[in-house]
Amino acid sequence: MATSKGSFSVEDMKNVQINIGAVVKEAEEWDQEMGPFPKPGVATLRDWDYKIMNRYKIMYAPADDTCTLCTFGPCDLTGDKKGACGIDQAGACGKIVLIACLMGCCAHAAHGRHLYHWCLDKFGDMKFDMGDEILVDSPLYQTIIGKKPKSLKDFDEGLAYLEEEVVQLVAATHTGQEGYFMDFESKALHTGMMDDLGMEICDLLQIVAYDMPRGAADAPLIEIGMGTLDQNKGVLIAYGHNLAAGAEAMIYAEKNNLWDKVDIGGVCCTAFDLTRITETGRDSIVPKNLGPKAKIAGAMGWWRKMVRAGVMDVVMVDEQCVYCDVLGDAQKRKIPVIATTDKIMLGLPDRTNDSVDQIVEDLVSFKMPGVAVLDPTKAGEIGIRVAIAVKPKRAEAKIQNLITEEQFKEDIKKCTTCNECAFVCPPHIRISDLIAEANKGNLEAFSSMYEICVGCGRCEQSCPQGIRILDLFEYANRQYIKNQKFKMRAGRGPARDTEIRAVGAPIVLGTIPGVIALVGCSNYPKGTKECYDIAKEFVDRGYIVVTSGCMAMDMSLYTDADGKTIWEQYGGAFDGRNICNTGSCVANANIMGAAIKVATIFAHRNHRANFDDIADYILNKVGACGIAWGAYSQKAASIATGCNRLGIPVVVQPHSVMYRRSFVGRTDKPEDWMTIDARDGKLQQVEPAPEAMLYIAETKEEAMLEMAKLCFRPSDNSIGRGIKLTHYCDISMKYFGKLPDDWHIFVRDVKDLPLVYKEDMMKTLESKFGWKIDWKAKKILSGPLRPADVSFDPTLISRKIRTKK
Amino acid sequence: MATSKGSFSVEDMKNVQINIGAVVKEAEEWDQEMGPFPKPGVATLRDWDYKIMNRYKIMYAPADDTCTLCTFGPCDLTGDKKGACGIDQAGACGKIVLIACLMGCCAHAAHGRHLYHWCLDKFGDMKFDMGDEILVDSPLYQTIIGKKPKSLKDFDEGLAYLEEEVVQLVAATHTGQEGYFMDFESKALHTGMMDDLGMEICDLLQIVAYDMPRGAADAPLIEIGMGTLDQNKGVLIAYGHNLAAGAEAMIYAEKNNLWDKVDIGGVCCTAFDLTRITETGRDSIVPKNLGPKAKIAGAMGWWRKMVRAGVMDVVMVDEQCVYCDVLGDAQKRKIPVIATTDKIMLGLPDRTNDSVDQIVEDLVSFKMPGVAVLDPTKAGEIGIRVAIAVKPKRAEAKIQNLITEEQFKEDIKKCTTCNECAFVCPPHIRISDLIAEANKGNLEAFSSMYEICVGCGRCEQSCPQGIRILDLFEYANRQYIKNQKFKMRAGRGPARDTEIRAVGAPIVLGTIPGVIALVGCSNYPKGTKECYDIAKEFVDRGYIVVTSGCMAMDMSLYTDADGKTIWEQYGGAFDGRNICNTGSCVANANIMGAAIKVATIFAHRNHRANFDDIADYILNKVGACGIAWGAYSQKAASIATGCNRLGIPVVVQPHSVMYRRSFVGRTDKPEDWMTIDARDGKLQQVEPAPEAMLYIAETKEEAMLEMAKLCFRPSDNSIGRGIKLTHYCDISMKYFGKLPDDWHIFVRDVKDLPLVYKEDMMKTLESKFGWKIDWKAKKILSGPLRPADVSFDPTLISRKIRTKK
Amino acid sequence: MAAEVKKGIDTTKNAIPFEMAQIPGPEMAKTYMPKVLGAIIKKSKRPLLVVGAELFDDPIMFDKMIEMGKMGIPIAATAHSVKGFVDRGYMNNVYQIGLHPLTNYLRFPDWKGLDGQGQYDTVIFMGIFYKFANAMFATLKNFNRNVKRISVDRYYHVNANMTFGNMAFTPDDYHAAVDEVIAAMKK
Amino acid sequence: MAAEVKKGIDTTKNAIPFEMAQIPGPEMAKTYMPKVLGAIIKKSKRPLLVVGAELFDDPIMFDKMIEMGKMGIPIAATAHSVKGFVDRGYMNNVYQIGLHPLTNYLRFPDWKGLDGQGQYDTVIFMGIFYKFANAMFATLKNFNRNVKRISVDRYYHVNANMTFGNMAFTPDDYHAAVDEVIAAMKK
Ligand code: SF4
Ligand code: SF4
Ligand code: SF4
Ligand code: SF4
Ligand code: SF4
Ligand code: SF4
Ligand code: SF4
Ligand code: SF4
Repeated sequence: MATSKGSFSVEDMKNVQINIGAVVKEAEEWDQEMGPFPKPGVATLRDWDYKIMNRYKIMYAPADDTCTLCTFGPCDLTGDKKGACGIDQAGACGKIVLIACLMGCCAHAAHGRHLYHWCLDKFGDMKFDMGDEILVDSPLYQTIIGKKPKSLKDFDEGLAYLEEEVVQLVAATHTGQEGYFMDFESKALHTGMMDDLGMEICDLLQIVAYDMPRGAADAPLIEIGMGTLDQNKGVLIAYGHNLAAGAEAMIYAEKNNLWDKVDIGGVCCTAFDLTRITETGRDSIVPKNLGPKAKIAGAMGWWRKMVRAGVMDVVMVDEQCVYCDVLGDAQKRKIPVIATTDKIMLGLPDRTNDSVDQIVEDLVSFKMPGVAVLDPTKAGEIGIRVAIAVKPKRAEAKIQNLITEEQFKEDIKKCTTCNECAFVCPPHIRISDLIAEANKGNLEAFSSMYEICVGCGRCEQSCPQGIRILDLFEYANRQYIKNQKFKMRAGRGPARDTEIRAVGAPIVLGTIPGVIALVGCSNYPKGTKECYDIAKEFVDRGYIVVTSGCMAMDMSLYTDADGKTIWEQYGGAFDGRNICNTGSCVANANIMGAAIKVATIFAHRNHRANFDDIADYILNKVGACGIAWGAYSQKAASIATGCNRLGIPVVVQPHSVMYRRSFVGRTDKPEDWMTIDARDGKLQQVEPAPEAMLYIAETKEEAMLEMAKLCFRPSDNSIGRGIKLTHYCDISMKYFGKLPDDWHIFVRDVKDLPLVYKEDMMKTLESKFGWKIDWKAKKILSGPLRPADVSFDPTLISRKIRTKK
Repeated sequence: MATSKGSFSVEDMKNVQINIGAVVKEAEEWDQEMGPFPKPGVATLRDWDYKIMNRYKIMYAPADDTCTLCTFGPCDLTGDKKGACGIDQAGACGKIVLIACLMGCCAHAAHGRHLYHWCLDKFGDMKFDMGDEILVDSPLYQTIIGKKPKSLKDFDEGLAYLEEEVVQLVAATHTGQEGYFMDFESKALHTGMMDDLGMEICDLLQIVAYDMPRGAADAPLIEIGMGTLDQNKGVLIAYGHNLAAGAEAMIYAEKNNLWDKVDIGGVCCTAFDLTRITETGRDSIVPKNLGPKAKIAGAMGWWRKMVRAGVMDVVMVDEQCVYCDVLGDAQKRKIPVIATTDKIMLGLPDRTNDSVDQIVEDLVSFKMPGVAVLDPTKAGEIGIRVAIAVKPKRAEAKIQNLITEEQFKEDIKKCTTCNECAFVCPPHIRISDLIAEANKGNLEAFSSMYEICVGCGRCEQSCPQGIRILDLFEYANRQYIKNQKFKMRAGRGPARDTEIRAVGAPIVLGTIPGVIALVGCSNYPKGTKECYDIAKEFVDRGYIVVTSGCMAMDMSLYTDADGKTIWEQYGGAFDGRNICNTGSCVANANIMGAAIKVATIFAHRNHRANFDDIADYILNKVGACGIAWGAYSQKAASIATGCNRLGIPVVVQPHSVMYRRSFVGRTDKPEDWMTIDARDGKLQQVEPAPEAMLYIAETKEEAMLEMAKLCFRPSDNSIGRGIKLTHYCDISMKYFGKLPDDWHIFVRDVKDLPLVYKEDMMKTLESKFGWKIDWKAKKILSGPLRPADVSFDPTLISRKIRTKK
Repeated sequence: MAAEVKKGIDTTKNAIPFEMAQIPGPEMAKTYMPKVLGAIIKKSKRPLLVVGAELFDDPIMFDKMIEMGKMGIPIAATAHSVKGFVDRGYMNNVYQIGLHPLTNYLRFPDWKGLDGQGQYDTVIFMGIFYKFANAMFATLKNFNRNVKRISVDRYYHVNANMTFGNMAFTPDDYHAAVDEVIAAMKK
Repeated sequence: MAAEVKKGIDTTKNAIPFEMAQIPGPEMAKTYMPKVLGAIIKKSKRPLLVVGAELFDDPIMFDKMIEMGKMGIPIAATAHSVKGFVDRGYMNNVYQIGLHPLTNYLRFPDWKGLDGQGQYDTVIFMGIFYKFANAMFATLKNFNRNVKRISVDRYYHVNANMTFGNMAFTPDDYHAAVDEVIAAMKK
């Protein structure tokens, strides 16, 4: 914004790039040539998208039959009628999908842009350095942009590119722009890729600026749970996704030696990022080993339960996944609210430029229920000071946080079993049954349903008797809440290059049966425990299990017979039979990054500006599968879509039908599974592996079976295929009581067969499927879709064919 | 993307700004200091927004009672219930409003970004020069950014800023972000301002690059109407908003002397911009006086009628306001389609890198119904060559474009008067009545309704008898279509500084009764003629009337008794009793720019980075009012919102309830109308002027009355107030048969009273309203809300108070 | 027809929004017989009859509205419909106001009404462009549920509390139904 | 209750989506009596019974489904519901498939069915998580209207063609209604 005074000509110095006040840039050292698609535009990768979509059919489940987006509306689109603008139901669904992905993508990108400004403000420009063990330090950035950032400031280019693309993409949703559903979806896939980029920028910025763990398998164990918040101190909750203000609060507490007076708990991803701060310390700005002093209060789904449990004295919200009624809920309980970013202002007065003393006074005296303070440092100081000062005031005010036994009994007597509440409960809890049990003196039903309840609060609003249902839950679980104290591993950040080197071959050949990523939010169909169950199933089976976000938190609330959480049961490496917490939601980028790194570090693929090539590699060779079992937000939709463009399939829970769109293959159509053999360009039908890109599972059992299946890849060698088939069949036997119906299509050779089932399977192949078997030689003579062939090099991209010279 | 090679330090040269390869920047010469708000962020102008919203109450008309945006949904929000995310109905509506505004804003911004790349590609960087008569050459840019662009390349900074803001704003719509309706609306207002900026950048870029008229009151008259397309030539239709490909087609036709073989017609805003090309000529790149060789086929509402009328041979779509079923409609009639931007791909194969010959061959032989060609030059050449070559092929193919008399009669016999069609017709045409008349041999009903029909096509889809209703319309209007040939003035661009100087005082004092802007789309409640009626009413009354977009086109289809269109009846200056066509939709920025220029040129306000000050000036002193009588798109919503943030009220048609949100004042609450007198800081209640910011009118009569009222401003002097009151009362008498009920609240003094009504009014003031009158002196002794006081200096911003030193 | 009138016109059929796609959510209007509506209007303490410009398309409705007006129900004449009253010389309790600002006032409990006597408890819509009336009903439905929303228009008004079924294509029945409403109000 | 069973359970009441806010648009399911549904299922040429994991919550339903299966209607067992059939030793015409891929197949006219004999003309949903079933019905409703959508679940399924009203809180009536469907199919 400074006006330029001098006059200076650089017309002839084409290769000089100068940023005022920035560090001088060195020539880039990179052994890779620039790939074909640096900074791809909206239609640049459309060919790749159509390859995905031609195989994985776009399937819509419209949530609305009408459209109300413009003044011609509402238009009835039922059964593919067209609206006034000429759009049909598929197009309208595609548009909503694109909008949802954009919302998700922008949530991360805007977070990244905020972090960018904030980190440069606070720390100045810094060398971008992920340490010696992570040399492929920004895999998505490099794959998409074609450049290597050298300092934090360089990320501006990626952000600006992303922002330009977003505006183009939002524009396409305007009435009278894009009209064809597959082009909406191609744009959604582009948005998903932009989201990948935005998330990576977020996480890399904060890892470097706050010196977070750089791929530490042994990241510290952190306290998690409502019971960890010391009620003898002032409790400050930092709620959201952007660590800036929460970190400042921690720094203030540390520098002023206030930890004996204040406890800081994080909710949602902010919790993760606060606990990741300064592994080794950058004392001058951020004190050493600060992170583990914060606690993880819990995931998004626990928010309203926390409020009802009365565990906090002040709440500082930043951005994303913050319930919109936070202010009302807090005000009722005299919990001051501090809004710290312009994304969530909640109608609060903007006090950024007022004095800290005055603001603290106004909040502590309850003169105002909350303030917006957009300066993180100021907000952090206010948060701590208010937490400490308001604690006694809240005690004086005798706020009735918790209902009494009498109130509980009164309330449960009022229930008329009208079941209005059941009609709105997402996990279909029969609340009147719980109440009936309670009326008999039995609180067990209320207890066992506590973790099933997603805390949406819709029941209370619909109850004609005004029964405080969430308070009933709290009452019945008071002891549990006090005891909710567990340990989980802090977010470790990306996979190290060495880890990738070790697991690359086993993954591609299939001897590590797969990489399972459990990510996302807290809208579970059947409660938090399923997170633990799913994770445990796969880690026990030797899969590489990675996780992030709310699902990582929720799986931490359970222990084995020895009282150990999953984090205490297993190591934290990126390896089989390990479980890595990569970090907050933006750290999901590290999971995609790991897939890219398999291609580039293990297989020596050039990833620079070469997105489709890498995605093609992953789709055909990297047996990875994501699951978002509590997927709630548009971020989840865009993350899944970003995974899909990169060739990674994702399984979601049944509520995810609200995303409208899924991608499922037709295994009955051989032509959909024709794959190029890069050795000679010949087409080869392959088994449907993976058979879907976005799969909606009805139950966790179905999800687990499908995940095992989605880890198959055409590149599996026989040992690998056998291992994968074993797990696929084992899971089916365990939960379905039978072998899956389609196991045979994954068999190319006797060697592919799982040992335990081998004999039976061979008989079945002959008797049921008509395969020819040489029983003496124990060989399959005919039957399989294709022969086992280790050097088969599957690809969907014709430029990958190795032409003979 | 060039990698930097050298090493060069400029750490110490803080004020140097260098762009590689760009022109060297001179020190800026600007007599204005940087204002308080350069590049305002999402919350920077929130105080101003709250001032607007505290006076003009946000009113929602929810189009849906439920929300389906995330996996917790659908949530029932009826009657302010909260969704699972805690949002209430007001918040949910605010979110939809913000999303709609973002769609609109991004449509323009993305268009601007495309033009930016395209113009720099085609023309290289150019001096940004609006000519000697427009020195305030980028009023919105300067007001918002605080800088003056010197060359086209400088606009990159504005675009990048806009793009960054957009991502922040989209992020706020994510579930779990902003929760409070007023903050959604503050963000929507910010989006509206971003839209203003984007539109201005679009128009300025193209004006300079294509040498369009720079505020020419005498811009040439252009042919408009379906009848102007010469059916003896190949007819190429350029449809959309982005002139790039259409302009290339024109250049190709000109350079190859093909005008005797081809006719180019534009639909929607592309039509305007094509006809604005090269006033004076930049022969080497764009031939001289090219614009008027193109014709304006018609506005958006005529599209489907054009298709049915069979007036085109090929259609080239670019972006925005393109019906999604264009490909299907065209294919049925063997009209090849060329998609030219990545915003609208329609599932067509991307042939950008194929040879022109091959593509032309494929289209002319109908081998493919359409192609995407994202290179405007290539697309332009293909468009022309296909138009010429396909004409005879289409004739050979004997496409039945028009139904026969027999078919007409057959169809009308099939009607069962089930009225399914009437249930879906936006302007509620009783189609079965028209058919009944036609069955009696009378086509008049079909003719008179032709201009009422908005061409949405919903009737045909719902007709159980499969009656081709739009074809019936075409049949009954065949002669009219042939004769639809009119003249309209080409878009003149911004108001000149000299014009502003001349009208500044009359506007602010009220002696020019107001500036009326008729803008936007073609979803009229009662047909195109109302555009003409409204424009004529105000231009006749001496208002400054400006117009743009579809409304400007539609008002051109009517003539007076002498056969003159409105453009032939009146001059094209920015002055009373004149009508300016400012240009396409993006040229709307020039209308807002004119308002800013009144503040800065006439009143010498510093506008640099001083948005709220300027908006405050306009709100209190510039009697301007917009009307979007056919408002259809999200762009219309964001343009209106942008006007509102700048203090300009807008009237919209009843279908606009789909926008959900409006701003209306409560004239019954004196506290809402307290205004600061900048002379001394005292608060003064003022008359509600303007009384609303976004007003929905039921009929054109109500709209006109309201527009006259919305031109009142506290700053009017007595002569001006008298003139405004005269028109307000006259319109009421003319269409309502009585004086309005609230005329008296605008009377401060006898001198304010309209001459014709003076005596009666004085009596009424005394008898009905109890004012004290000195009948001898003809003076009002008491009664008015406030005294007439020419030096009253109304403001809502306390920093404007002139403190005594 | 005569027989029908005796039994009363059945206004409870055809609960189909006149703009068919207007399906807002779980709460949708019930249809009622004319005499029920008449009785409810009669019983209300502060009713307001809100009429729009579609009356010009069926001018006999002006007379019926004037008949209601004469029974003491104030009339808000929206758009330019007041002209119809001026032309008929009935301006007794007729107020000229746009539907949009009127609805804005109606949603605030503290509004004093067109006559300064206080907020209304019941609004009766009639002769207003369907989509506009529907939307203004939606505003009241969601933001001021203390005002009862009645439609005596020829349409099924999904966002009202009480409405006729759709009668847009049976004008005679519709006129008879309105007469029944008026008759019931007189009882 | 006995008397009720004689007359037949009234399954046409309570046309309220089990997730109340699921109001998709102008086209919403009609409710039918059990015997009508039974007759329609019986008459259909290629019916497919699609059952989900909620059967585990009310295991008697497995037996009823097996009864239907024994009448020759093939059963698609979604999620892990096949376990219920395995445990009961009935696997005759039971196919294990996810509801999601199944619906994907159902929307393509060229699909050959689970038995390779061709696309189905009728699907009957039962025991599936409400929101999921509702959404898959929406897919078929909008993208393959040739498949008739029937629900014999305890919910009002708004996106079906034919459904019961909501019976989620009256399990005895519901069981009786399903028995009536089976009885009608046997006629
Ligand atoms: S965007 Fe299209 S489908 Fe939606 S309301 Fe507008 S015209 Fe109808
Ligand atoms: S708060 Fe819990 S019990 Fe209540 S509706 Fe939501 S999920 Fe069900
Ligand atoms: S809504 Fe209230 S009264 Fe009705 S069943 Fe639920 S808790 Fe009981
Ligand atoms: S996992 Fe989902 S709900 Fe949890 S914090 Fe991340 S985005 Fe929010
Ligand atoms: S965004 Fe909120 S209101 Fe909408 S569906 Fe999700 S939880 Fe419900
Ligand atoms: S095309 Fe014309 S007649 Fe048909 S529904 Fe639309 S506006 Fe009415
Ligand atoms: S829908 Fe068709 S048959 Fe019915 S009234 Fe309209 S034109 Fe006649
Ligand atoms: S005025 Fe409206 S419809 Fe017409 S071209 Fe512009 S944005 Fe499109």
